[in-house]
Amino acid sequence: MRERTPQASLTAVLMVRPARHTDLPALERLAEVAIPRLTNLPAHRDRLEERISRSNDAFRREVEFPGDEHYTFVLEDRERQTVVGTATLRALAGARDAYYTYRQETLIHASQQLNVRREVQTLALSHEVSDATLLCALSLDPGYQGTSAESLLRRSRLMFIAQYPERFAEMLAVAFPGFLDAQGESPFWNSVGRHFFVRNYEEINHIAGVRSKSFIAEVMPQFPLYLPLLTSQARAAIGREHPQHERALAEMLAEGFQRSRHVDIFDAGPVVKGERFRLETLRRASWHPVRIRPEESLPDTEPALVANQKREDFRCVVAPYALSPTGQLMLSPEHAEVLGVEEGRAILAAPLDLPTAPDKGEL
Amino acid sequence: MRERTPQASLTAVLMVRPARHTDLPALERLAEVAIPRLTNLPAHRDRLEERISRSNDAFRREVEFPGDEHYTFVLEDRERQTVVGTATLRALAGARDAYYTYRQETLIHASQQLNVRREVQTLALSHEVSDATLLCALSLDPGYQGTSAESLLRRSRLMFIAQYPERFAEMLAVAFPGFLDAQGESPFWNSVGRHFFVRNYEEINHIAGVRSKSFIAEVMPQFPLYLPLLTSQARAAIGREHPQHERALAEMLAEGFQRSRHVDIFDAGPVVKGERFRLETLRRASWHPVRIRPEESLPDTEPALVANQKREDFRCVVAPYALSPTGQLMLSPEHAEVLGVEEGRAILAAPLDLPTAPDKGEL
Amino acid sequence: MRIRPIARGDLDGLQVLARQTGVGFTSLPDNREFLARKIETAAQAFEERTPVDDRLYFFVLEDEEEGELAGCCAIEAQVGREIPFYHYHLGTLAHSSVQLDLHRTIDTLFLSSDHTGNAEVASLFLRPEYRGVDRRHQRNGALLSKARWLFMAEFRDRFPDKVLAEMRGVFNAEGKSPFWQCLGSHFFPLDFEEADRLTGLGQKSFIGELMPKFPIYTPFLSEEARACIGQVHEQTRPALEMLKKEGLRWEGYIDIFDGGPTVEAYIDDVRAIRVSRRCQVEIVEKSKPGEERPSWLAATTNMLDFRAAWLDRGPGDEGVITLTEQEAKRLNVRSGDTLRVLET
Amino acid sequence: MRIRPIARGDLDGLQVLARQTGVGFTSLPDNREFLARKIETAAQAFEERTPVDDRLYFFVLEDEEEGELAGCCAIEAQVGREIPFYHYHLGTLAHSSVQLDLHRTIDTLFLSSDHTGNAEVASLFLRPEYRGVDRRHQRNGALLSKARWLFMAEFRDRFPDKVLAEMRGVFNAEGKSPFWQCLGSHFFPLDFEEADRLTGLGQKSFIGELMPKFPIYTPFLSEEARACIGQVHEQTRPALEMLKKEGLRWEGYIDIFDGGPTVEAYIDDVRAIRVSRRCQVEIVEKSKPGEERPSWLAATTNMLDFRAAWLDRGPGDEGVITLTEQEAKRLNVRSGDTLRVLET
Repeated sequence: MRERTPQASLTAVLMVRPARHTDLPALERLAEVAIPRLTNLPAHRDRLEERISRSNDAFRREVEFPGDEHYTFVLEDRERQTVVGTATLRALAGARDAYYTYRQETLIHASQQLNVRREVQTLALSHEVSDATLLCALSLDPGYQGTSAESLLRRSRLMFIAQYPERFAEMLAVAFPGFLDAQGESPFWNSVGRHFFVRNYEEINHIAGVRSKSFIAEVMPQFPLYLPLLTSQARAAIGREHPQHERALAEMLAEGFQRSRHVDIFDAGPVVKGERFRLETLRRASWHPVRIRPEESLPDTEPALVANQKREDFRCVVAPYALSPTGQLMLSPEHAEVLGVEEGRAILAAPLDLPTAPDKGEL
Repeated sequence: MRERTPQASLTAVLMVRPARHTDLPALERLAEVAIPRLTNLPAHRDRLEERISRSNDAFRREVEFPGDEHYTFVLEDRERQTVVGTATLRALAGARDAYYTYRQETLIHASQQLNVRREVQTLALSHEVSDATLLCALSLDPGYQGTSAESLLRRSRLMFIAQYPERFAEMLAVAFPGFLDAQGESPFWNSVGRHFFVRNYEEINHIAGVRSKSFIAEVMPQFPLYLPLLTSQARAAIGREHPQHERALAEMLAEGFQRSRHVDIFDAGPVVKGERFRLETLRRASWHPVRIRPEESLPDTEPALVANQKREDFRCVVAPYALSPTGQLMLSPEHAEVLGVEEGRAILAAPLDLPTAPDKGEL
Repeated sequence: MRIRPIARGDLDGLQVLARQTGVGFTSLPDNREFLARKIETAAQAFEERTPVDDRLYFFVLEDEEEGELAGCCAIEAQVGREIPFYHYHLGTLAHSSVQLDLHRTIDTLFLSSDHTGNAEVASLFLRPEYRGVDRRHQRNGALLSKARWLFMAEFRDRFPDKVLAEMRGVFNAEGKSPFWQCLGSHFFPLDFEEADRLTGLGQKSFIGELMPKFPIYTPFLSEEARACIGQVHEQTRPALEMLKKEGLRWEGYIDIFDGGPTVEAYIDDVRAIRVSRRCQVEIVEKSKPGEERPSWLAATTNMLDFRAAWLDRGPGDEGVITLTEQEAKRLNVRSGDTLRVLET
Repeated sequence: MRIRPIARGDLDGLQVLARQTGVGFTSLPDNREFLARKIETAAQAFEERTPVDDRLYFFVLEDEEEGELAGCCAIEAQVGREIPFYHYHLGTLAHSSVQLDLHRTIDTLFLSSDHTGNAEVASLFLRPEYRGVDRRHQRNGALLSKARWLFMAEFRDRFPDKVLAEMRGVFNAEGKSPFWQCLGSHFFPLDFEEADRLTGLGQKSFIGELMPKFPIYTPFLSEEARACIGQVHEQTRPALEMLKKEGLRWEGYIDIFDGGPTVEAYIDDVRAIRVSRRCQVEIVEKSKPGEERPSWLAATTNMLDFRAAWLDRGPGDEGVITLTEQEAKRLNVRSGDTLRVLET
């Protein structure tokens, strides 16, 4: 299981907030350290600058239903005064351009003559995931990986969704980077996309990041692909996450996401989906009035994700889930300051620990 | 709204129970009066006899997960000592043969050159609904249509599912007969299937009923059909129920079913789907100990579906939802007798009236 | 040696052939009942008692001296009328994107029944005893192959616009079809031989039932399988060459199972049909010696009594061909009869 | 009247042609810059300065007496190399079920780029002034059409195996294409004329982007639209007949927009290419009078200096053709030069 450094996590050192223009250098660095490189977080200054502007606009805009808003968050280490992580919420995965995936399908070939029935697997281009809210573009400094900082960064987005449900779809989706071999090659791309695009995975991923993935999808061949004709390496990569993202996937499954029939069109990485009402963070998040107490007087409790009730000044931290008998959440003065809340204001809290759920397979 | 004859409905005259071999003549008659004729209830003695045997076997068999069981129920008018309705539950729509539907899909045709993006609708053969439990083959004597007898017959199946959840899928589906014109012709079949099979709707429906629908589906052309190329009459029929089934569809939507992307391959009738936990009958059904009281002493209350806790001797009736202060359900001696329950035994009850829900469109 | 329609008395002789054909010649199983049915079908075709679309004209090569059958060949008047007829068509799809500076084509196999209604030349078999070096001068193989063109030329109105011939595909050193291994084996729950056997018997509804129906992008096939597309078995090369000389061409259609080519032509374009002509028979006691290796093919013009054989000379300028008594007997013609001849 | 390669000085003349072509002749828009580029491309092709695959050989029909251009025609060496080339292929799918006693075929339109790499004869236009009854004896239309075969015969190695020609499809009394109305209009957000215009300009990536990519079962098309499949516009019938006589055939490929047929042939099978032959020029002061209506086509054998014109006589048995001074001047040949001739 996950290692955790409770000292770090329960103090008010780490905080998630909306990205700002001054975060640009940090985002560039994070785009570069992502393993593997993320299509939706290209290490390209102009694109990142656009991303921040677009995010500012999303946080600022009055929104009644999900549209083409992209909300980009950063994780700030206040002690080191550095941004050490970022993650994005796309209100609708395919608001402007369709969001394409390969959908795993089963055809039945039945022969009356031979009295047999065979199932034949195919991959068909699909844009069904377009209608979901997408959690994407997460990159975290290696030093923080595997700590509660990672959960904070990943799930603070759910805390935001919990507060602004009208801004997001009922269905949430996360696309995990797909399996790459030791040489950083995608066996799936090498057996599929490469035939059509004569470019290696890195190149196409770069083009997709800087331009758009959907316009590539739109020139992809339109007939379903027969799985038995792919290389065994490619077949094995379908729905398989990048080794570096195993833990992240496990956390999202524990959260209540389920594997879907959809995989990434480039590397066949898994797309997990979850209806909001099925997700632990959203189910278990509840509002509490704040009570500020000296840190040393707080009881020793389980940690929680705690978020303030603000949009442009959204903050989310990990703090002890210290409830008073009357249901107030007791925060240290430092946590209260970071969250920008005063005594008596409502804050949203959800347990940091998730029940361990088995990987239930396909949705 | 529905007319109801409370005298009839709240007395113990009408009862749903498993079909028996002696019901064969009644089933034949019901198959013949169904409007329109139902593919899955062919007026064919041998098929109906098989159906009863199969159902007996399903009720009798010990089952741990849904398989190829078909449970056939009948509605008996005890006063007239006649079977006046029937309905079936297929534990898995596609257990033996795949259950095919046309799935409505949207393709995106985007042109960079012209800077346009068009959505193109298609219908693609699908067997996804195979995994759902299917509520089907409902036929009711015209004299009882529109009374609570209809709700009793239709929803007693949900009461059965509530008791034996392990025998059924999480997802339930109902396929409603599709739109036919005044001449009894299916505009959808005439524009689609007829091109391929050179048979009219009635003929193919008969063949499908007596043989199997899936083997016809398996020889249907495999490429998706472009909606713009169908006649406007055929397009208008997609997802449209037969006029005689409007009320039934409305009831199932109120129950919590939702329209899906799937339609029937012959007549494009709508397939509605609902996860069990979303359905009113299942959500609101609860167990109560029985208390037998003289009919005249029962309070005047809302009607309920009441089912006993038996499998082969399953019974479901409409009775007053008369709860004692301690949560016992008060039944008249006659109701208790029909249900075959004694004082103190548990019975399952759910309100007969459903909240009126708007047609929310596609799932 | 002469070609004639198979006759109802040929059952024993046909069974001898069927026993010798062996693997890969699936239309002639060693099954007496099946063969008897085949003979009856063919006999009725030559008697013109069956509809013109349904006919199978089945010929035998007869060693009239030994009184035995040396080989066979057939023409199916119209394929795909009774039983679906499938090919893969090797087509090309453009794959281009201005923005990606991409401009290519992708080869794609499309399931097709485009040849429904074409004529087919098929079932050519020559017993090994009749094809050795010492038999080369008899040109028996060419006789079997080409006699069909004379038949089609003479009875042109019984045939459609196009004719095709299916050629056996490539097999590797282990006797396996790489094309089948890469494609068909994933979809058919039987081995190649069994699939081929059923097809030969005309029991092929399983193909339509189990074939992948969406197009196959050839880059997904193994290199070895791609190399089989439209290529023939080594032993089939001479037969292919003979057909190509007549003008049959590969237009991208291949066998579903082994990827072998189907060659085709408009019947009126087939060289032998185009250049064959009629002439009058004159029987002489002794004709002047012709070439050693016969280069003229002659056939009668009566369907029931169709005969074809090699001659070592052609007609003179006046359109008269002289035959010896023996030759006339072989062809069953008399002076004044008409023959259709072809210089090869 | 003679055919020659377009030259850099022809811009004004070409623009006159472009102005007259009108609707439906989209490859020659009245756009001076476009035309200048076209001339330059063609000039470089004839100079053999561009790769053999990329060449557009663009010819003009010159009234050398009036000094003006009367028409034009072109050969594209290989289509689909720079810009994707799409057709629908009318294929057949078997649809059968033993149990349902069903045995039929369904016609289906498959999107295809099968002709990628073929040569195309195109862009034939003759000014109205040159095609009236009083001009019939000049056979200008036939000259434009057939001169290309002589060019291809002479420079055979610059061309691939096959050649095609796209024929305009059927339009109804209102000038609308029923095929487009039934199919294309649902997928393209522009009208037929605009779609056709963009295609003519080579700006056709929108076709691949917006076309229905799954096959179209033709029974879903209206009867009127189905009736257009592979049929030509009334005015195109003579052109189609001329190509058919040369052996071009419709093999099931149709235009995406109007359903008109694409006819095609193996270049070596084209009658004019097969039967054309070379002969020697002998210039005489006065040749003996030939037929009134010229039936011999003659062309020079030098690419840059290619000329083609009608002659009223053919070569003699010795393979020598006599030309008058005027004829020799028209063809720009001297005694002893070689001409390729074709009897039509």
